[in-house]
Amino acid sequence: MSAPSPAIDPGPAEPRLRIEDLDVRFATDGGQVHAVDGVSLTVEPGEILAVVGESGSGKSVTARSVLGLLPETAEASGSILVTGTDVVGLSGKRLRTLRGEDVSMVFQEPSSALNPVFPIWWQMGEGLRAHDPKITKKQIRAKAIEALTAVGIPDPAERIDRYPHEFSGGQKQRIMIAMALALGAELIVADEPTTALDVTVQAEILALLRDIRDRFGTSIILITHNMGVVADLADTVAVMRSGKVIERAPVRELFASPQQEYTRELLAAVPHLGRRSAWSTLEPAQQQALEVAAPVVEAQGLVIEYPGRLGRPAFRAVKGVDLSIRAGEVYGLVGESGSGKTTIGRAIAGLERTAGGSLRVLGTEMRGVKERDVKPLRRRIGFVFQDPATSFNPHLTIGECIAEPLVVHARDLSARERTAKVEELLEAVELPGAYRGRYPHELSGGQRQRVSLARALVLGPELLIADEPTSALDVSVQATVLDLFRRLQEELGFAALFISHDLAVVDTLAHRIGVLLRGELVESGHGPEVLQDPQHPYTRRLIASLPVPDPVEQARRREAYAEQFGARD
Amino acid sequence: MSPDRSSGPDPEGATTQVAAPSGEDAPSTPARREKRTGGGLGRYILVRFLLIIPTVFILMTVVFFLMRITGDPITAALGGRLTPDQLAERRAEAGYDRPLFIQYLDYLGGVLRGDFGTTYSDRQPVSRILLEYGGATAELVLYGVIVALLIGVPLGMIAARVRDRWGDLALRVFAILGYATPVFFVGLLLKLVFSVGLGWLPVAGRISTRGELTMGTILNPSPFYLLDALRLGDLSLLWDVLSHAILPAIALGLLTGGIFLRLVRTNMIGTLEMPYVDSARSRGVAEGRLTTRHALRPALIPIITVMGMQIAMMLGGAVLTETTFEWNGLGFMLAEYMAARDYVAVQGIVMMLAVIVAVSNFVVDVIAALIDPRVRY
Amino acid sequence: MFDAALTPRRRTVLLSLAGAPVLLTACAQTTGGGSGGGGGGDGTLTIGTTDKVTALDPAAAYDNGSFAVWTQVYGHLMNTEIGSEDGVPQPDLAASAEFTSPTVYTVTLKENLTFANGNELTSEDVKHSFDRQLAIADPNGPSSLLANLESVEVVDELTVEFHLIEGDDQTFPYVLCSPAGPIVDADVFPADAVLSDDEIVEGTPFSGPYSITSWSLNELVALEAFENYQGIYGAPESTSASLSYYSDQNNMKLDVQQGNIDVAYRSLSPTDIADLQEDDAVEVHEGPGGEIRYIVFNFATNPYGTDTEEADEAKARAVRQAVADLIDRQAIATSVYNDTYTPLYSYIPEGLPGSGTQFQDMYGDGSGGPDPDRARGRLEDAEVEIPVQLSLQYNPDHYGSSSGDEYAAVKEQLEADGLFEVDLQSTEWVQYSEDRVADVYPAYQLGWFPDYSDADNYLAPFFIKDNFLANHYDNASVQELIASQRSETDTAAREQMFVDIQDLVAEDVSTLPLLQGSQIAVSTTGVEGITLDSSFKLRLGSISK
Amino acid sequence: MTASPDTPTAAGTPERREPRWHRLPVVSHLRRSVGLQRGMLVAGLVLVALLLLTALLAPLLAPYGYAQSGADGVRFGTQQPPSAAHPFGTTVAGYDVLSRVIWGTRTAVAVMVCAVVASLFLGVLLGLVSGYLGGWVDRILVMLADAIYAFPSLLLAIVMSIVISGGQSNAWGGILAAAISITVVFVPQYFRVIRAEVVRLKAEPFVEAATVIGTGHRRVMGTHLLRNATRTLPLIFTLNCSEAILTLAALGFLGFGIEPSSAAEWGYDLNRAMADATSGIWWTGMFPGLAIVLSVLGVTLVGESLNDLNDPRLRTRRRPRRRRRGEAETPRTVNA
Repeated sequence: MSAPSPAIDPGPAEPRLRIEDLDVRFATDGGQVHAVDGVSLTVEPGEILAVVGESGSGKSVTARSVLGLLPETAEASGSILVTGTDVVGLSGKRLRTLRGEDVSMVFQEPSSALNPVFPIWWQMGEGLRAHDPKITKKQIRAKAIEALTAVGIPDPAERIDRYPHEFSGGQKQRIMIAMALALGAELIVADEPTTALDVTVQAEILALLRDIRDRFGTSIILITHNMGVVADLADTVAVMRSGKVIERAPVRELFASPQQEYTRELLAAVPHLGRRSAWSTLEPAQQQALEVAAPVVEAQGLVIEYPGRLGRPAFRAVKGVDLSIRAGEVYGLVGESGSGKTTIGRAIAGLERTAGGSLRVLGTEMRGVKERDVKPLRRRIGFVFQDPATSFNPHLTIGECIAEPLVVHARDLSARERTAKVEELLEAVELPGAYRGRYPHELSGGQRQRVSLARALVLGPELLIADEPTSALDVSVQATVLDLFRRLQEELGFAALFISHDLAVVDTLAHRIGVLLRGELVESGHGPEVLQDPQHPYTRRLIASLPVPDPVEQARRREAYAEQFGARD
Repeated sequence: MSPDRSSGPDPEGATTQVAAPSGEDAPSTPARREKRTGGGLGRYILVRFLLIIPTVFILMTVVFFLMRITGDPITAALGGRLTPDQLAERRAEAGYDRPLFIQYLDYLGGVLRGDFGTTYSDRQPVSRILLEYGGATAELVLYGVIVALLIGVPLGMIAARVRDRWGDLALRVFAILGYATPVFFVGLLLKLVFSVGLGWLPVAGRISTRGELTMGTILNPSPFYLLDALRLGDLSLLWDVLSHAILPAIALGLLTGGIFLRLVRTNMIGTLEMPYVDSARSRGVAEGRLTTRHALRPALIPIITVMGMQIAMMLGGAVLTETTFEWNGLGFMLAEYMAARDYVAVQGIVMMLAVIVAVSNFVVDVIAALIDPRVRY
Repeated sequence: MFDAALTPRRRTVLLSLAGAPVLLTACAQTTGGGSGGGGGGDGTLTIGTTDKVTALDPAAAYDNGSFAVWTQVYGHLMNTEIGSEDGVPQPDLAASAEFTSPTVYTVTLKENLTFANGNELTSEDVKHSFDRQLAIADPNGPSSLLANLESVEVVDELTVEFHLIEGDDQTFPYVLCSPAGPIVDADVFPADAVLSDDEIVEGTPFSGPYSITSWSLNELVALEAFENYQGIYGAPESTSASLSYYSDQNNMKLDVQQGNIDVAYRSLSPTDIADLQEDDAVEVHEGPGGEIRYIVFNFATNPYGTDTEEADEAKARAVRQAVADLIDRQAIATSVYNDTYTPLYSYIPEGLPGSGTQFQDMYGDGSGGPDPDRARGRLEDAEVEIPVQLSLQYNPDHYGSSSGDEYAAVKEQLEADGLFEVDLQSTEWVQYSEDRVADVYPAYQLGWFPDYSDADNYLAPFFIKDNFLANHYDNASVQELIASQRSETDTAAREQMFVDIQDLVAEDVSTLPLLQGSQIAVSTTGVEGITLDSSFKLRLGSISK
Repeated sequence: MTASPDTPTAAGTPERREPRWHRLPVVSHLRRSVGLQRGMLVAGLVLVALLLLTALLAPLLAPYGYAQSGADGVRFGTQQPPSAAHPFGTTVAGYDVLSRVIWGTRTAVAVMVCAVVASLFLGVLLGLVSGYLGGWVDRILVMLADAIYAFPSLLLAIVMSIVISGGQSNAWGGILAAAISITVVFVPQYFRVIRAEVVRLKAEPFVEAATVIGTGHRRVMGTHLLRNATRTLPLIFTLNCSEAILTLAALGFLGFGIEPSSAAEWGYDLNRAMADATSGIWWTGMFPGLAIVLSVLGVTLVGESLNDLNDPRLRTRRRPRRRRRGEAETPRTVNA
């Protein structure tokens, strides 16, 4: 965090928010879950409090209870004083009065948090009308324009009549913030406000939030799992785990000297841009060897299109990409959503048809290839999918899932041999062999991704394609999966295409990095080259936008960013 | 399944609703995104209408052969009194002894020339049948839909609001009873109570004989009695027409209303849990308004799609209602003509129904587009 | 005519013989009040029916519902008097009609006849009416009734000669009363094509007691009395009337109970009739019915039939006779039809000359009841293996829903004493019609409604060599008798021939007559003049209220 | 973390393992259900069980045969009001109403089973193949299904029943005709549902995972798609059952059903009872009508409950309310 809130004098007054002994329980099929367990927090005027924690730590539940937005299955006790009013047990009109005017919320998914079928001004007006039934349409529109101007939406007077889908994700999040502003909320609860956004947009939204606080003295509770975001924005940090606040400290203090073991682990698990570049960890001889290894994947002028509907032109997802992956090399492909990175991975695995250029995979030209010829290729390629929850057939056991490639490609294997092989792999991915009999839904996300890795590796592939394998995982889990990946790659020496939106993650794993922008490869090279000496402005911007989990360094980077790209937008 | 409950507790309705109001799709399939934007309305309409042709053609073919392998109209009419020779002679005269395929080509030729023929059994031009009975059915369906909407939408919203409480349970059981009770059974009960018992409402038909006579004086009568009654400005006639419509409308409306109720409830529950409702709630919007304004309109999009199909189905499907209440509509006449093996009439009606279904599909899309700003073709 | 289809749940057409308001004053009781929204409120006489009209052109249809309308709007040369005991045709539009030679039937028209459109009705129109029947010979039309007509010749403006193929055809006057006989306007009806309903209504070529003023398909036909009608029925009592068509007899019943219609005619279910009989607000009228129900035996495929493996004529006959012994008609009529049908003991139904009691006398206990011992004796004498396997078919959708009950009762009666094992099956109508003439059914249900009310119409179609039953019944003496009665001019002699024919056929049991339907009309109280006679037609002209 | 924030999952601790039979469709649903939802499911199950048991034990339960109009040589008499000998009275044909209602369950269940088995089989197969293969086969099948869908289903059922049975209406002929005509009507619907599900599943990563592995088409369809696409089947199954009962009744009501001497059928009985009802004879129609309503109600209740339980949005998660009565104050006192 930057200098401690310069604009507003904290003052001795009542804190904006005082949570005391908050306790929330949910009823689930598995019995009662104690989601929040005796949490106490305060937020002063103008303070940005970051609540960090991993899935299930209770941070979101805490945030939602501030607005009394808990589902009916939940039961809360304790007290949440918002400017002096206790929200717990509050209902009806008094709760509604409080919502919006005193405390407002910014949601994780801006697309689903805006009603798709009403124009923006109407949606903004609903909050205003709720608090002032006599407000006229004219007043609403004026207020909406004012608020949209404040959050930097261009042309607000014209665009308040637009519908949410006509705005980009970042703009939608700005609109959400504008809504909070229009109501004059003194406390904004931002629940993972940037998680769904690309990193460059994230930087803009973070800047906006900071600006809001500076200009209006708004207090913000920032719920996030991203330590970079915390380092960038927060004044104070509360670390939550299993429903409890285990540590609370000013941001610099926390990053500099975390008191709790868990906090330390959490911080350690966060990949730090440029700290541990995979290429740099290789010995020169290894680097040399990689440089001359034969390519397993070679793309030249690769074009991939999605057919258009009803005679519309095709959508060109990949526009002439050249890249090659050498044997034993990990190639990291980075890009924001819609850049075509996943498409390239799928094309290499034979899941998409190529429309132009050439793509040779393990010696086979994929352009116009017949399904028959792809099949032998498949036993030499492994694929790890992004979402471990959906990439397993829910009706097959873990053992059956892992054995599937064996069933298809190694028919002569006996059942016992297959079992042995499965256990061997489970062991390799550090899971107990007994997990073989379990069903995917009985495993945690990290465990499933390990199984996914095991399945990809069961046939000993020469090439592994990993499509955002850790983006659905918590940081600490991500770290262990990445470690596992790294270790297995070193041991087995397969070539890999590692696809991610997170430069920091890619850097810790990939020997070479390619940066994709709207279907074009704008930059490619060894990790340190790309990160330390980016050639393309987009790469530079990408790097600059990525917050690092260190408040001091991040403050410096932010200034540099502002210098290079302007304060905002 | 009985047509009156065409898509009864529609299995698809049930499943499509589940995924319906979700936001954008994952960006991994840009093609799907593409569909939402750009492109011309004219082209879209054209393609939609061109797609009707194969559907109609398939139906025509299927109906022709199905009808003809089950017998010809002459045997249907005179099988009980002519000698086999006389029958054969008459069949030959009508050309029914020719190979089926030749007859089919013959019929097809007529259709291509725009000649749908006249019905065999009562010599009515098919176009006229469509107008007359189509009008009657349309009127019945209109009433039915009004009742169904009056039942389904508000009660569905209430059920969604009080979900999982006793009120919800009562409403749901009511909805299930609505489509679990065969329309002829409901009709019987309604008639027993309101016509026989209380004597308030007429038993059957669209209008009394006297009303019919008055109606006969109107120039250029429309197929819609209500319209004609209004044109005449005769209040007793209007009541005459309306009183005849009440029981059929209730019988049909209860059935469809039950389906609508369930549909509205499911979708409302879905949208009430959407983040944007929470988002509006977090800005202090009252619960009632959340239901009636914020959640209703997005929920309506899938509802309208299913309802539209439902209504299209009702047009041809209200056989049981029409039979129970002597309401001479398309479905009822279709059953009649089918029994008479009058395939000319059957073809014509079925073709019209296919077109209606296709057109209503299209209309539904347009309405959905008007409500949903995301869909713009 | 027609095969007595009840079509119980078949559609509604609204055909109403109703008048313009001007005529209402002429009407007797115009008590408009009471039935709110009802049709019977004002002077218009409203008749409900479940029959169906298929065409207004007499050349184009051959069914009950259509003929019921023609009866009101077209005159015939000959017709049956209202209330006639014997159903013998009397001159209608004709002034006189007689055989002037064995093959020439000469008809003289009344003078100054016109159609409702003002056109004169002359012998040319008469010739035109019959010529076009023969020329059009519509597959759905009644032209087959004119099989014996060779040509029609106009003698002068009022006289026509019908040249017949076979001489002294005693059925010909009856044919003139039949659906083939309506007289239509030569200026309106084309000679070689069927005219559409709308064009007919527009042309008002009506020669009967009523004229159609408006006809909207299946909904309303408004009629008014035709002033210049000079036919046998006389001027209508009600100057306006309407026919209301129902698909569901139950709705018709409720409407007549509530006074929404004045008369319900054809057809009400036995339950409805029983209920209505106890209702003081309505009156149930009964008359002899021409409609009969019978079982047809296929001589080729019935047990021991000519096409079976153990073909044996004597055994086959014994089996048929045993069936006749076992049937208890009265029980069926009472339990299934609430006595709206009566037992039929001969081929010619009661009310027509020649009607007898052959099946009462020759079979069973001699008084109409069953006699299992007699049946057993017959079977044993013929050395027929007991129990006899009999496959019996009926149709559930053409003769009313009680058919199922009727045949369940037949089955039960046949099986009661272990003499028969009946395999009872039912088949949908069109398939049934095709199967029954294709020797598929050894024994099957059928019904009949006469084309005209002459006894011949109950014999010839059934028992000549190539009869419409196609049951391979071939009895030379029967065929001879049928041929000769047609030309027998002496009424008494002809009646004796009817008896002889029936005696012979009853011995063979080609078909087994079961029941005779009564004509039943239900009216609200105050409706007068409903006449149900052996013409089997309901004439609206005689009804008033 | 990106997991849905408001539902804390116990994903990390998969310690409790359920016995296998708990995973069976209805059983697992029953175990998951709570409150009124469970009440609905249980009520539905009871009604369905009643229907099935009655059908199974009809010979024991029914006092007389379905086409028996007299016992020991004495006729029951027609349209007799309910009495000790005939608790539900007798029909216009002199049959015992109670017996016909009981025997009617057999016909209903037989049609239900035949129709459901046949349409499941065909619809699932076609939907699976069409959805998976896509292309022209798919397009033609979809068009065909749409065309049939546009045809009023009851009328289609009527035509089919004529075509199939050749117009005959004996017991098994009638049952099969009804069942097959219902099948023809339902196959397009099953087809659409399964196809939609397959098309959805085809894009699921686990199917792609199988493709990437190189799994053959047949194995993908059989192992990966079929088992997951059938997720909605219990629901469709029950809907199909209720529609089968209703269609059978409608066919019977319109006179295209099974004749009374062949089997007992409620729709036919209702048809015959229409005249009775307006003549004050209420018992001949009321009981078959109620039998239809209760059967459909039972099956539909089960179907609706299964649907609710399968759909996370519709499931009741109301247990705390119930708990609260017992231990409501516990958490609060802890805090106090």
